[in-house]
Amino acid sequence: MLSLFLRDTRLGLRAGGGMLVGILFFLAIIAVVPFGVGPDLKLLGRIGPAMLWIGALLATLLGLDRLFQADRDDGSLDLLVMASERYMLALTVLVKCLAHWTTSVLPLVVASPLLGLFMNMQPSAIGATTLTLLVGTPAITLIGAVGAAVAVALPRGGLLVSVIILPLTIPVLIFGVSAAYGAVEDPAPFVAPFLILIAITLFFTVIGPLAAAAALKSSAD
Amino acid sequence: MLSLFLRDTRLGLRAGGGMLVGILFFLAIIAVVPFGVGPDLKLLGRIGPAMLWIGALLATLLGLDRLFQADRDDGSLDLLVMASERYMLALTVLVKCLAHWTTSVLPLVVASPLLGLFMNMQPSAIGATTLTLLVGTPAITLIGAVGAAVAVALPRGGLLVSVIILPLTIPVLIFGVSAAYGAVEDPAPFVAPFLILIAITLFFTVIGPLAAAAALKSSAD
Amino acid sequence: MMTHTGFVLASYGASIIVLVALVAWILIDQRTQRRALQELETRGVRRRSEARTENAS
Amino acid sequence: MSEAVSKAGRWIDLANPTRFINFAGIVLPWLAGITLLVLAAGLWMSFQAPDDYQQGSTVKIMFIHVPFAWLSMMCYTIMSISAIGTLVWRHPLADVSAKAAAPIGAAFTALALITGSLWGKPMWGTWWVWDARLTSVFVLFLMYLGIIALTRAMDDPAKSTKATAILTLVGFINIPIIKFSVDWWNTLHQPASVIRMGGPTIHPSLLWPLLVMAIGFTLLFFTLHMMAMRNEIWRRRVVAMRRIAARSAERRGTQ
Amino acid sequence: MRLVAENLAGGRGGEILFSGLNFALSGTEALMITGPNGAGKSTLLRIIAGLLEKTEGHIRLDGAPAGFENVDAACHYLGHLNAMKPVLTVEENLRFWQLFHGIAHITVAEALERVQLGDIGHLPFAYLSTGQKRRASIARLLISYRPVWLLDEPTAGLDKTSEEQFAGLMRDHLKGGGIVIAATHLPLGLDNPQELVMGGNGHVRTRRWEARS
Amino acid sequence: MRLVAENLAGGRGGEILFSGLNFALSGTEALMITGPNGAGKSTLLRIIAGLLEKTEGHIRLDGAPAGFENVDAACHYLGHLNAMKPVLTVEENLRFWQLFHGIAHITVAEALERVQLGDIGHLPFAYLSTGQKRRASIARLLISYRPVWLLDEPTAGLDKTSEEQFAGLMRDHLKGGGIVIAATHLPLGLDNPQELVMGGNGHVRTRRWEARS
Ligand code: HEM
Ligand SMILES: Nc1ncnc2c1ncn2[C@@H]1O[C@H](COP(=O)(O)OP(=O)(O)OP(=O)(O)O)[C@@H](O)[C@H]1O
Ligand SMILES: Nc1ncnc2c1ncn2[C@@H]1O[C@H](COP(=O)(O)OP(=O)(O)OP(=O)(O)O)[C@@H](O)[C@H]1O
Ligand SMILES: [Mg+2]
Ligand SMILES: [Mg+2]
Repeated sequence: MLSLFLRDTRLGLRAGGGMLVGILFFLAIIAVVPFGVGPDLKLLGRIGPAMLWIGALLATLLGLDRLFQADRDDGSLDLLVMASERYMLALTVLVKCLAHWTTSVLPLVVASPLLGLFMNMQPSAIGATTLTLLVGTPAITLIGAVGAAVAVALPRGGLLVSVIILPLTIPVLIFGVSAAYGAVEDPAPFVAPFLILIAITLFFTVIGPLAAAAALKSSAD
Repeated sequence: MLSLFLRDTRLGLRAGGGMLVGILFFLAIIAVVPFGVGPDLKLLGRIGPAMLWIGALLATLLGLDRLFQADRDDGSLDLLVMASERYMLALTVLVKCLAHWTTSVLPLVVASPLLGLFMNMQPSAIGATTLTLLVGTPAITLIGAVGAAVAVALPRGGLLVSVIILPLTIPVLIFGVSAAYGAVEDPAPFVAPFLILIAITLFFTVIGPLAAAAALKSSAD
Repeated sequence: MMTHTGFVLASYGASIIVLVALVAWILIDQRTQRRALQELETRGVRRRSEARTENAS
Repeated sequence: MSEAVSKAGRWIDLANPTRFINFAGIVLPWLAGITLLVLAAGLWMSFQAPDDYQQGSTVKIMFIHVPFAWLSMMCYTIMSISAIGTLVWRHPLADVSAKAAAPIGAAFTALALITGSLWGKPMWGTWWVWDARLTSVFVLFLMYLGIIALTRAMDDPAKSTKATAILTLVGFINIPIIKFSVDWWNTLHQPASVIRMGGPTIHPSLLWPLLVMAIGFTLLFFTLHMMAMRNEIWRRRVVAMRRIAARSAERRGTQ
Repeated sequence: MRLVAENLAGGRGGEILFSGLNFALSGTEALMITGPNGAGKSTLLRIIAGLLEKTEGHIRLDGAPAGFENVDAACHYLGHLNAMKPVLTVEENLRFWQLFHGIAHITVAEALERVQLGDIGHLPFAYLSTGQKRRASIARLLISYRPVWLLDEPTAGLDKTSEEQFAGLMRDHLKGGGIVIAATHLPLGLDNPQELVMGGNGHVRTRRWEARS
Repeated sequence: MRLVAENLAGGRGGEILFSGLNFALSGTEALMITGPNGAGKSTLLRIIAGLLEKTEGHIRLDGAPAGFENVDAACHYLGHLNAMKPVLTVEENLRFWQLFHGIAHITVAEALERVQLGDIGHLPFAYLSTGQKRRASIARLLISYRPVWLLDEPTAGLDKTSEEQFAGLMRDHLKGGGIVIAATHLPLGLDNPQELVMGGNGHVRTRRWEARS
């Protein structure tokens, strides 16, 4: 399994622009949101966490549709499915998700403190947002994997994957953002939504790969 | 050339599940924003144009990296390049970009007034944003096409060039958004950034296909 | 302030338009499928399960 | 496999597609007739109904808004039950039912949104707010469209069946959220006044037309659903027969 | 070890392509599936590999070596596609499959040697010629052990020499007690394989292979 | 019409694969390029098609029909890949190429008839079997006219009958004054083609084709 992880990260780094595009999204948000909010630095700081979360959500979607499609196009998917006796297919899916997350989402999480500075966020808000991103984005990848597996039978699932999964990612976004705010604003709690976020991620760590594996099994033809 | 345009739009529509999916995708993106920043209507109205532009950026980038890769993988690209005696290759590129724009970006432009309503934007802001999107997004597609062509040519070194090319989309974004705000807020000008936006689009309409064609020519192997 | 007839009419109008479109779409679809079936049957194409169901019923 | 068939044979016989089509052929004219009658009565009653002292004539919107809102949820519930039928019993009609219901549900949801917006402008002063009720209905609309897109995207229905069923079931969480959003979060929207514990709180002069309209639209839903299911069965037959035609033709070609 | 298929039926898109198929192969035996285009050869192979649902029937492996009780797990599948990533080098690709499949047999370098790609392992897979690509995929069969090989037109694109070498590899595998099932239009150079002729109209017939022109 | 190559040299990644290659084909003549895997057959075809830079030499078309003065524009190229979109139906794919290439020759339906895919045109390309896919690509050569056909292992995956039918199509094209250049490992069933044997070590030699075992 480690070999699969290594292969996929290597592919992600060598060929894909996933990492880059994620950061591009952050750049775009920083470049564009201040226009709307105006020179009001306080307001900017306030909506900062939400903006970072939205950017991360959108960036995660990019390239997710090719998660299995690429393997299907060159025939690897057949072999991965056939190996399900040795490794549960769900485990294979999980490892692939992990590789995708490491190459295209992790850089973005790492970059988020810097962006927080640009958005004039308080240090505590920056820390909280980074933490929630770290904990929450895997859930998005895992939900996306289900969409990608469903759409793999389509030659170019692109938009469809995003459309299917966006409504399902909304809870992650809600709890991620509210935890990030909870760390800054006094009445709002931090721990409760953060724990829920962890719970969501854990839930999808189990359910996502299982559902995706089922979809992949039935898609092979 | 019309045939190429028709084929590519058909591919875009059929594979993604149709125009419906395009519009649905933007609806979903826009629905995600209030969950992040909260239901504050005034704030939503203010960041509305910025969000629409970011959504447009995402929609344009989705699938753009496969613009030529898909044709290369199935061998069509060879035939397109060979036909450069009949049709200038740059023209072929332009037509492909147009098809991509029509299937994945035009639905957003068409739906943006509706989304504007959901975001509680003023009518003038809605009009201005739609207009700037209509004028500005083609430039993003064309810039992206250069990146896609380079990535096809240099499967391993492509990342580096994308790093240089993709950030070029940020100026488009900035001028687009500032023109959209210029139409609403008093001190900000509308005409100047709008003209710059048009100029950028025209510039890339000429340069983009030429550069992409050059990259494709040298990529064939 | 109490009369908002415009809104009432608009909502009834919109409902009628959408519902009529829905019904029309279903009817058109029905005609298309019926025609296609008839055309195939006149060409002598049969479903594989047809023989079975006919025997059973 | 064959034992399963013989055991479940009776069930499948009762609900096999051919039977269903025969059944629909008999029932549909009656159902459609009754639907028209009830809807006409409902319309007449709603125009007779008095204006509300708070909401003025806009209360007439209620007679369509509320049934549409209810039906949007009911239709999704039916699709979820069908999804269970697909996943557990692998019944072919269950898939047909879910696929046929989706566009109808989407239409009703769109109408609930439109009429709600048209009611919101005079009552709340805005077309749209992002409160829990409205947002969750909007998400329901997106789910419908997503399901439609998924079922249309694959030309081989067998491929999308399971995936669509799973997606439908996952999306079902949204239904209780819609229903109880007014109780869980404070929103602009009316709390439940008809279907609630302790009986309706709405004045009978408004309640009766509302109920008749609701029954009428429910009947309309079932009529359309049955027609759409029949269309879907026919469509699948046409596809299957086209394939067979193509295959036999090719065989003639190669030999 | 015996691979037994009983009353197998399979199809595509709801339509039956073949039915009532029976065959039994013991270790050291090979089966060649022949027939016109579109007869269902690839479909049959994918059904054996567990990649497609069978419409009817059973496939089982009797007396399989430990760890290979399940048919899927006992099979190497070489399809039309090579299952290699173009950006990775040949060696990287093969090493990945070796680690992933487990049960290492011979080393990657040795396997490359056997398919005459000894000095080409460091090139990205995209740089190989068609025949070289196919040979690299054949090397994948050698680096991890599996008793059953399922081959779909394995020699397409190979030159005469490589074809003979590949026949040698298959013979070695058979000698070691393995089973080979191959769908092909070309003679594969095996000694005395069973042949399964798929008619393209649901007819299937088994016979011994005789050298054809 | 004469296709002339003079002192042609070509390579990959800076390495010369062949040099000093000369041949001349007049209309009705065919050239078969043979040689081991990796010898440079595909490379040579791609150079003729203008898809790769040649290292040295010239290729020209003398006395070409009007509109085909440029070598690229006079060629149909059938590579390893089929250049068809899996989601579109066979007919949609072919109709696109006909419109795009221009100079329509026979209709799509007729072409499908000739490659025995007459009633399969409405299926998505992804649904075809390997050989059917190849035949659909062969139909692409027929629907638009080009005097020169460049074929890279055209019969890979075809069954015996289709192979013969394809030989017939090539003979028709030659009879009509066309030129065929094919890289192949299998005999193509042409009457008296020139043969170009690429050695795999830079050696190239031309001879008349003789039936091989
Ligand atoms: C786009 C906006 C709106 C949406 C999406 C919407 C949605 C819904 C839904 C889903 C229900 C069914 C609730 C249930 O069964 O518990 C409902 C019921 C109802 N809505 Fe709306 N609504 C909207 C706007 C409005 C407005 C503006 C009003 C009036 C001022 C209104 C008044 C009502 C009433 C009176 C009911 C019946 C409640 C009951 O008796 O249970 N709605 N709406
Ligand atoms: N993915 C698919 N979906 C639907 N039908 C398919 C699919 N793949 C193949 N078919 C159909 O199934 C039949 C058998 O295909 P298969 O690939 O098994 O043939 P084959 O015997 O391998 O032919 P070939 O010699 O050309 O490889 C063909 O008629 C084909 O049209
Ligand atoms: N894209 C590429 N980049 C770099 N080198 C390549 C590329 N494609 C092929 N080569 C190398 O060029 C040489 C010739 O390849 P070519 O594809 O022309 O061989 P071929 O004669 O067609 O062989 P085959 O019979 O296997 O098709 C090979 O050694 C191969 O490794
Ligand atoms: Mg095959
Ligand atoms: Mg070659």
